[in-house]
Amino acid sequence: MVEYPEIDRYSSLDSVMHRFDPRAKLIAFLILIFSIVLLQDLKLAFIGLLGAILFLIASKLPLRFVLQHIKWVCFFIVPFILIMPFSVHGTGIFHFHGLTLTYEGLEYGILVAVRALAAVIIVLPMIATTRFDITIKALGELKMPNMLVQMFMFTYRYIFVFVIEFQRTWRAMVARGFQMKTNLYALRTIGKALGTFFIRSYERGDRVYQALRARGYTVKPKTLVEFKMRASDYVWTVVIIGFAVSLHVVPFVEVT
Amino acid sequence: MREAITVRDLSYKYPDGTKALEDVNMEVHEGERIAIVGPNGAGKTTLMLHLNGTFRCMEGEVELFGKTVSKLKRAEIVKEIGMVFQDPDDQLFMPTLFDDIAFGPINQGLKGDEVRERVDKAIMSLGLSGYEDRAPHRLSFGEKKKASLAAVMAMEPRILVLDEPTANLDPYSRTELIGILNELNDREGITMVIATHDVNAIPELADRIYALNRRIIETGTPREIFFDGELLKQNKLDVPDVFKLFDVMRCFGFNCDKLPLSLDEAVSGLTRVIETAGGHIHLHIHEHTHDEVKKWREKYEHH
Amino acid sequence: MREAITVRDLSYKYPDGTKALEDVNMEVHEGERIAIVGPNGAGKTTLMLHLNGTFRCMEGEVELFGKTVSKLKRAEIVKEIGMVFQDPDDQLFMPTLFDDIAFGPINQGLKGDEVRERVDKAIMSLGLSGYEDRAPHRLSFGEKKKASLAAVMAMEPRILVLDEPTANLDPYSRTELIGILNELNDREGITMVIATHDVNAIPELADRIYALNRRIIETGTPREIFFDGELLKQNKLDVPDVFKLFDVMRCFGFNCDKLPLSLDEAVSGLTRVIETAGGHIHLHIHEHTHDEVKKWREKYEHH
Amino acid sequence: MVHISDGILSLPVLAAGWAITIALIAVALWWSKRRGNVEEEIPKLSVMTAAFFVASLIHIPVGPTCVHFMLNGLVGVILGILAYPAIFIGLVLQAVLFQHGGITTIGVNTVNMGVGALIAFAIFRVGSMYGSLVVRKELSAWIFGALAGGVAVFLTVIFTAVSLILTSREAFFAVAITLMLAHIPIMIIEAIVTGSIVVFLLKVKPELIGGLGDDNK
Ligand SMILES: Nc1ncnc2c1ncn2[C@@H]1O[C@H](COP(=O)(O)OP(=O)(O)OP(=O)(O)O)[C@@H](O)[C@H]1O
Ligand SMILES: Nc1ncnc2c1ncn2[C@@H]1O[C@H](COP(=O)(O)OP(=O)(O)OP(=O)(O)O)[C@@H](O)[C@H]1O
Ligand SMILES: [Mg+2]
Ligand SMILES: [Mg+2]
Repeated sequence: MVEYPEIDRYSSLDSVMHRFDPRAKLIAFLILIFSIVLLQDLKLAFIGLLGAILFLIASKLPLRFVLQHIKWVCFFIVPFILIMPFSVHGTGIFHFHGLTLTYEGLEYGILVAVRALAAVIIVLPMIATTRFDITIKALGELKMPNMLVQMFMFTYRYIFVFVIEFQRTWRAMVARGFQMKTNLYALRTIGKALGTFFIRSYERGDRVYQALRARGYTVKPKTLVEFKMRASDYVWTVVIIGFAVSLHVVPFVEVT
Repeated sequence: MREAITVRDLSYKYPDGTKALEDVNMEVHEGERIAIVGPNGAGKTTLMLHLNGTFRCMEGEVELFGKTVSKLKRAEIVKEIGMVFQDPDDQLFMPTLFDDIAFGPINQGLKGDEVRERVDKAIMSLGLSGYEDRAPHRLSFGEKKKASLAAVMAMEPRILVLDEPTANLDPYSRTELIGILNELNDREGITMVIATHDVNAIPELADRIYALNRRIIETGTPREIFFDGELLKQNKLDVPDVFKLFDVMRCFGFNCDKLPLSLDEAVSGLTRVIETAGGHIHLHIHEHTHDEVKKWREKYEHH
Repeated sequence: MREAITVRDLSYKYPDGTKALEDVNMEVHEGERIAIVGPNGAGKTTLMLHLNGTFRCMEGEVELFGKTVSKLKRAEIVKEIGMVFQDPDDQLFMPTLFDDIAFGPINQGLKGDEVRERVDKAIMSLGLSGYEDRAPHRLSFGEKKKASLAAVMAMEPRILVLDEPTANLDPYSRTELIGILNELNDREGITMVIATHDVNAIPELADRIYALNRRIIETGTPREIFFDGELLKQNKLDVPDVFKLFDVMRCFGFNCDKLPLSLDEAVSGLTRVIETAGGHIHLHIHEHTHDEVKKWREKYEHH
Repeated sequence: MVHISDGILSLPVLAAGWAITIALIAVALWWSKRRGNVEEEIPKLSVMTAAFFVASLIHIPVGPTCVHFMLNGLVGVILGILAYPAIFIGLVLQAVLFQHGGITTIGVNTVNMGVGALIAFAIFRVGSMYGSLVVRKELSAWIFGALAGGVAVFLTVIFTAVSLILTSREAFFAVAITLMLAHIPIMIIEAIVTGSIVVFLLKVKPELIGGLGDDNK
């Protein structure tokens, strides 16, 4: 019914990406993602995608895991690729019941798809190679406001509690003969079950707050972390950011 | 006697790779009361979720009254087997108790009057009248526990599966619940499968025990299981206090053929032993008493 | 002896009008182990939430080591009193065990190395080494329970308040937990207040009992409370099985000055009685035995 | 579907999304700091955010495909202004944990869903205040709950379409129209579900409705 987030399932493997300092990793790859999504040239986008794949390979994440995590984007991109070639004006390649498939449309569609794919691929070496709680701490080290960091921590933790809780409720409903169909009865039942679920979550929120207070909670303190940049971290940071920048600068230099 | 439940070579692995069950085999006769015992994480809950078809069998199979669960329709399974989960909050999901108890019968396709009849009957037999319009989250824990039982009973299943029914209850509510369950078994012949850590309740609640620790370790009557010191120790199981006490009294020369499992049994056992000995017995410290007590202590000690 | 906790005339009403506490008075000495018993909904959890200042006293007051809680700063309360909640999921709010245990010390303003030292110590004393980087949702229930205790211990409070620490644990983990708590009390002199339904654990866990049912019904040593048949019956309380059993043995002429509360006490009591009687005692059925047994049954029967 | 992924939107749209989102989060947090006790709200808000996150993972079969709940209307009705940071946290986690929606587009996606939530909150607030004068309280709650749920989805879809069209009218117009049509059933489902949840909450735990940390609850 609902699935578990398991993005850091393979964070205990060993690879250059796993050893990369989480703060530098976040910064460098974020810059790369922004750089790639802003590319306008199909050739450069392909080079970006190639780079992304190389970083992914360097992270040694299993293929099955990778495919599972990029399939959603692929679904999302399909309508764009199917519709855009017909809606963009330009040189027609193919006519079909009054619709014209254009070269420009096809090119734009592919550009969008390649950028999207490259970006989502980079997310994997960026996020899946570090335990997610450490990623959140890295965000804190990078000066994200402490309130938000704490909200990420607590939310992340309680997602698991609630997935398990909701799975149990769902099983109890099925065990009493409930079947999910798209009719009014089923929807209203889901509504009521969700209502109960939210009430319980709200009450849990109260109890969590009490428990936090009992341990002297104030919004201020941070978690205990020790990040240390090593020489190799600097090298990787320079390589990735250099690649990101050159995607935009090199073609410009060539032209002039 | 017919088999109500048959489990054959059942294995189960959670998606994250945790092996929860391995080669589980189990047979429950109609009208029997079965306790499943085992340490935290032994797979009790996982096994129960297979019995009512919530988890599809990946390896092995489960049969209810001779029919394979995976081939039955949801509606058919639900008619045979009702499940009461560990945490009552997980299964009271409707705004009022009435709605909640009516939920199952409505899903079974019953009509207004029949539903109402079923609900009334379940409410009566659990002593919940007057609570119909209460919201579940305003009930006490013991009441919630009873409500979740009522909700399942309203579906009139032939098998009842209960996950730790006595946990978190105060002693009074616990005694009451045990009484209700035994009455159901007695009066309506409902088959019961109960997972529990409450060893002191087992003698009153079960005819037979399955000791589970990922695989089935052993099965037998409570007496047989509780007698097997090695088994208990290796599987972190425990024994009712009364049983332990009478066991130690044997070191003092108390001659009991059958160690009692509950207080009632203890009293009648004591009476019988004294009566057969002519109204009068001795307890004494003999030369081996201290050694025997030491052995006894080792037998039940967990550390 | 100093008073660790003093509760004076405490009353509390929930916003929806439920009266949870009325005129509660309580005194806990330093180093004492107190059990709070009472049926579901008696107000145990509510009382505990007043002890550490989570709920402001509306009527009456709570003092910790002579200082009024409502006038203390949060940081000061936290140094005195640590609370372990009923559901470990409510209190493990960080993504890993290490972070969770470190959370309290960090809030106390400790620095890196001190924090790490505290965490290591807590992890060691609860036998959780190797679990530091685990996410709470991958722990078994018993492990979560120990983790939540470790998280509170790392703050080194002088008073420990525990809400149903043994519920849902398997017998082995339960014995282990009881051992850990007693060692803490022994070695570090930590004062303990424990709410529980687990009567069989009370003799091993508490020096004194408070019986609560919205108001304080009675206080006394476990022996005193368990002897008061009327009190038990009116407040739906229960007594350890061992105690009941030795009580019934008196009907058969067993002459025990002090009814035992735990198995250990039972064995040593039995030995002592037999030894003082010259190594040899009688049990017999006399003319009043059956009447006495009947009375005994009524005394403990809940229905 | 409405979480736009990376690689589609243009720089100005992305930048505008981030700017609006950062501003609105700052306003919401500042407002809650001024209004109440942040220390109390952070844990409660986080727990509720996790609950909504999990609820939005539920899929419902519609014809041959599945849809997910969005629930932004409900988030608005329950959390009030704090719905905005809650949705932000939820979307960041969806993007990094499940790759639903992109990284660069988090700003835009938060605007698309969050503004819908805020407007749903306003609709429900005002609506149920006057609505209960005309019809039964429960009916009024159902109508405005459903309206809030439906409108929130509607606005999210419209905003999403607008962000596409602002990027390139020519390229994305057809896609945007398809997107809107595809969401009509989802809008109806959300309206029904939100309506029943709101009625339920009002009956069982009324203090949950109308904005976390709000004084007048
Ligand atoms: N959703 C899950 N994903 C992965 N592992 C799981 C999941 N649920 C349970 N497990 C693991 O499967 C094993 C069996 O769990 P199960 O809940 O069946 O135990 P149990 O006997 O009911 O324990 P308890 O007495 O604590 O209720 C445990 O090791 C547990 O950690
Ligand atoms: N948030 C709340 N709002 C209203 N009433 C409440 C709330 N929490 C508890 N109560 C009521 O206050 C009374 C005391 O509750 P409390 O949780 O203190 O009982 P308890 O002794 O801990 O019970 P248990 O053994 O079941 O844990 C009960 O009648 C309960 O229904
Ligand atoms: Mg279980
Ligand atoms: Mg309690």
